[in-house]
Amino acid sequence: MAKVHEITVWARGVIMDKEGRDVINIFAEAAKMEGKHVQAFDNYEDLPDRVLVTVRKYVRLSDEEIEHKYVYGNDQPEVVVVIEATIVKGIDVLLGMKKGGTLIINTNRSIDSMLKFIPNANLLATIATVDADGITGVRTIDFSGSEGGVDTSGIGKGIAAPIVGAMAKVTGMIKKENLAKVVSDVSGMERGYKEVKIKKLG
Amino acid sequence: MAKELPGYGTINVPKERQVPFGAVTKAPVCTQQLFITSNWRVVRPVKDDEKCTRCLICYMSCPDACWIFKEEEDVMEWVSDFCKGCQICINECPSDALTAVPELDFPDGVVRLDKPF
Amino acid sequence: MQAFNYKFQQLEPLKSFKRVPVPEMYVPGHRTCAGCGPALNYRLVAKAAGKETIFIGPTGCMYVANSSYLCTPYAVSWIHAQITNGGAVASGIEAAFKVAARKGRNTGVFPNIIVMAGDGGSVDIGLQAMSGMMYRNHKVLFICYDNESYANTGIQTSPTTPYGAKTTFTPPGKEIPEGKVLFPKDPPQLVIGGHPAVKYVATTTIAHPLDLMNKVRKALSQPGPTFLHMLATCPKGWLFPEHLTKEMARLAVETGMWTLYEWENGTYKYTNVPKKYKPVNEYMKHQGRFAHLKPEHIAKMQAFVDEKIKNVKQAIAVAAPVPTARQKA
Amino acid sequence: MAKELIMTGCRAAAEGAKAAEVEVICSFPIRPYTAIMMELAKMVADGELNAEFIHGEGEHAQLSVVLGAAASGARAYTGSSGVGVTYAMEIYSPMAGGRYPAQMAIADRTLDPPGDFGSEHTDAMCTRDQGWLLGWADSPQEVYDNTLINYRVGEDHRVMLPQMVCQEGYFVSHIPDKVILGDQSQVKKFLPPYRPIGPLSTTKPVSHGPQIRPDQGAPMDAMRAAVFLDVPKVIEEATADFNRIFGRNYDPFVDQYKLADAEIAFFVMGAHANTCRKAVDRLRKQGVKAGMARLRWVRPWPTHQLANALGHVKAIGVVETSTSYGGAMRGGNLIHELRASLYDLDQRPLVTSFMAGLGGETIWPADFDYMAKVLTEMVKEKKTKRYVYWIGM
Repeated sequence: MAKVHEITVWARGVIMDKEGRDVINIFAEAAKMEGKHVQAFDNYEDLPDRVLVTVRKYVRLSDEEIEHKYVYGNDQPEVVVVIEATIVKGIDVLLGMKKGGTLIINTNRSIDSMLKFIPNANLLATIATVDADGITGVRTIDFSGSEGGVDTSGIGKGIAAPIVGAMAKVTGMIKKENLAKVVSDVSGMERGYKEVKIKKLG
Repeated sequence: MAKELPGYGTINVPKERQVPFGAVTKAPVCTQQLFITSNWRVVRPVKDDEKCTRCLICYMSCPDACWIFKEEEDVMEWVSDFCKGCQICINECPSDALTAVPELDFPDGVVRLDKPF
Repeated sequence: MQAFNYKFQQLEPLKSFKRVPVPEMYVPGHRTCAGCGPALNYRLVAKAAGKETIFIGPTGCMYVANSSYLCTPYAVSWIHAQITNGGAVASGIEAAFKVAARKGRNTGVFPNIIVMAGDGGSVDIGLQAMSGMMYRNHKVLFICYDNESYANTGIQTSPTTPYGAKTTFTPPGKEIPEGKVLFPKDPPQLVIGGHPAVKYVATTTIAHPLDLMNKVRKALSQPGPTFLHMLATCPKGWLFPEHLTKEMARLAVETGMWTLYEWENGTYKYTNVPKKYKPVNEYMKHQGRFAHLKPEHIAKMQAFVDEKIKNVKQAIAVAAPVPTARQKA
Repeated sequence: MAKELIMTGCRAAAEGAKAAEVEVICSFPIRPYTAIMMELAKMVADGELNAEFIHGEGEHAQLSVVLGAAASGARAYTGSSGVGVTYAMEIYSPMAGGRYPAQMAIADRTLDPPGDFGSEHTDAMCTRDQGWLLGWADSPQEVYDNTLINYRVGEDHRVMLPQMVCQEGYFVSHIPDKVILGDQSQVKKFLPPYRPIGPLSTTKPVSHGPQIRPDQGAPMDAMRAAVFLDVPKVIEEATADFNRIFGRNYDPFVDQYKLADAEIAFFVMGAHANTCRKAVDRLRKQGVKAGMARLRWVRPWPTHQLANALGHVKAIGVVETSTSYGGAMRGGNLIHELRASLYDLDQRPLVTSFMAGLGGETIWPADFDYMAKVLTEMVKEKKTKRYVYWIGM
């Protein structure tokens, strides 16, 4: 079996639920264009989401068909994306990660100040920050796409755009050009790609 | 009978997975300690005791009962473990005694959990 | 039925915040939204009712979000009911306590039996059970915490969802630009109109905590069924920032979207009637669920509210009530 | 003093409920069970029974009311028929899963469409997998007896499950027969007061039925299933006590009639057993070694007891009085479970089924003769030719 790359995205219920879902959908959509087998879905236990509760969204990428596609959680994420930075203070977002993983946080704070909140940062090979709120300042709040409904408000108009840009740069898993075909806010995505701050650890 | 028929075996639910009889549980007292929600918070309300008039509006406005009036000390006490950071109290405070401060400005004060709810 | 003197409770009105009972009967530690209106509602109701209380919780946010994973925030006894049958389960509980009292098995005070149902569990799928309970004269307080949608399932329209609101079952589109085209049911009028056993009905909101708690205490001091309709604003479903939860309830009253009244033995008593109502848009503009509406839709809403307010003006508007305790039997 | 009277099954059920001193009763009218509630209403009105008599606004409410009552420590009683039974469908699982041991009396009635007052087991059979105790009586006497036995079994702390005490509409519910009512001292000796576990109370506050996570669902199901491993023992104890105290002679699970040396056997449930016994007698006179097994409990299903009682028989005809459209045998429900119960025997009896007594139709003596003919042929040819025969069609 080909390796399955697991990416877990952490967001906050309702106020960033849509942005979190956009991130996984954009990323998976772009990876599909590159011939990957992909999956993007919400953690079912986190639904129904409540305002400010932490919610998880998942992406899986593989060169072959994904064997465990009906397992509804990423047990061993190799990339973790935190859309609301405070989450790292209250939850072990690296749970299940093997040594050498990647963490991307949406914040304008310094990488070192964030590391103080991550007691198990030794698992990380790379940590990166992107100030998505500073770049676009837009958060789409909409519940139409939650619980598997039809998302009526477009994809990647808000902070999801710079975040996926940063993800492309940091992980190298997908091409920026393909992202540009998916996101609404292309320039936001480009800025995320350009402005992401990366630090290699250990 | 010619031979013994199969039985039903036994069903042994491991202790840690057992569900209470009839899904009946004891009611909590004062707080539900199994459900700490401090990690929901992005900002926390910070109080200025000079401005606070002990009007109790914050106490009457919190869905999570996170403001307690300590009568002996004549002070409002904030309950860190359960405050979700909704900021209703800040919006309702008539004397501007409360300010929203990012949780990341504080080194601690959040109960760190393995898994979300 | 045999004449029997049940030890029904008499709860005195609360005069100020300082007199509010300190113990929390709806304790912190639950999975409701940050800034949840119904959670605040629940807390105030439980506080007002006190420890001699049993709650019946039909399915809805206040079941699922509150009682997640085998732990609950109810410091008093609580039982889950289906979304369909809050009134009926409560009837059975009340009957059981009556028999227990008659047979001398239970000699303490008669518990407050309160159904905390959402709008769906009250006046949609739960209407039959609620109406049956009231008709049969059970000593039960039925509370409809109205967040104007089926919120737990992801915000679908309910019979109390206002005209023009966007929900996942009433999405605005080219053909149906206003989203929801129907006007809502009026829960207290449903109760008042057809339930002679009910002698006390009132409306309130979470932005009026003393009013709310005193209406609860007054309702619980009645010997028969009572109904309270409470506006419990919902930041998730209505798409407004969570710190405005109480603000929205206040604005609802200031614009006439919601009216505060008591109905006691056939007499209406309106309170908190604004000298001059604000335009409904003052309320609607904060809420994403109305963001798609065009001026003509808002005008339609204004006309609906104006019509409603007319009734208020015809009735006597009086100063805020100090609820009277019922004479002890 | 025990007394012998002539009464219908409905009256017998009401007498059973009265003897059990039920405390909360919830009614809703639907024929034919309605008479049970009419009897109880009068008992309450006359002050013979100190109970709350609640007029439910439907069967769904009836079940909900008794759920709430049982959760609060009252012995509760309700009942229904036909589409009323299915209207209440939502509440069966919460009642069993919440371990509320209330009782529901059923006088069977055919499901719609169109309206048909006749008896058919399909109504209560629809609920058989919801976790209730479920069984049929064959006479008003057994209705009375089962009412008491079911409360005793259901309220046993090893069980704590709701019970469905079924009788056929009209055949049992409306045709009077001899019933010996127990003396209240006998009842007291047999049936202790209901002792709820963790009831709703203001002194010891509890939460009933909080939400669980998906990973807590499987243990919940397993624990509900595990209860049924203990139920048979409790039924045996209760039946033995009942027989001793009331002077009856019930087999706990399978009423066996001339089975010991039988070559062919009828497998029946409910009042048709009375006609069937006479048919067996007549067939015996004609030299046919016939016998009968009557099922007293559908839940728990007495797998081993049936294998023991029927293992030696050469051919069995299941008299089905319920439908399972499109089911494995394209007939009724009972044959599936009976065949499964016999599957592990070295020498399996041949088993077919007869769709009879549907929609309230009488099963005539001649129908049993026809069934016996089919079964005898099966024995002769040593094979089951058909899974199902629709009597008269």
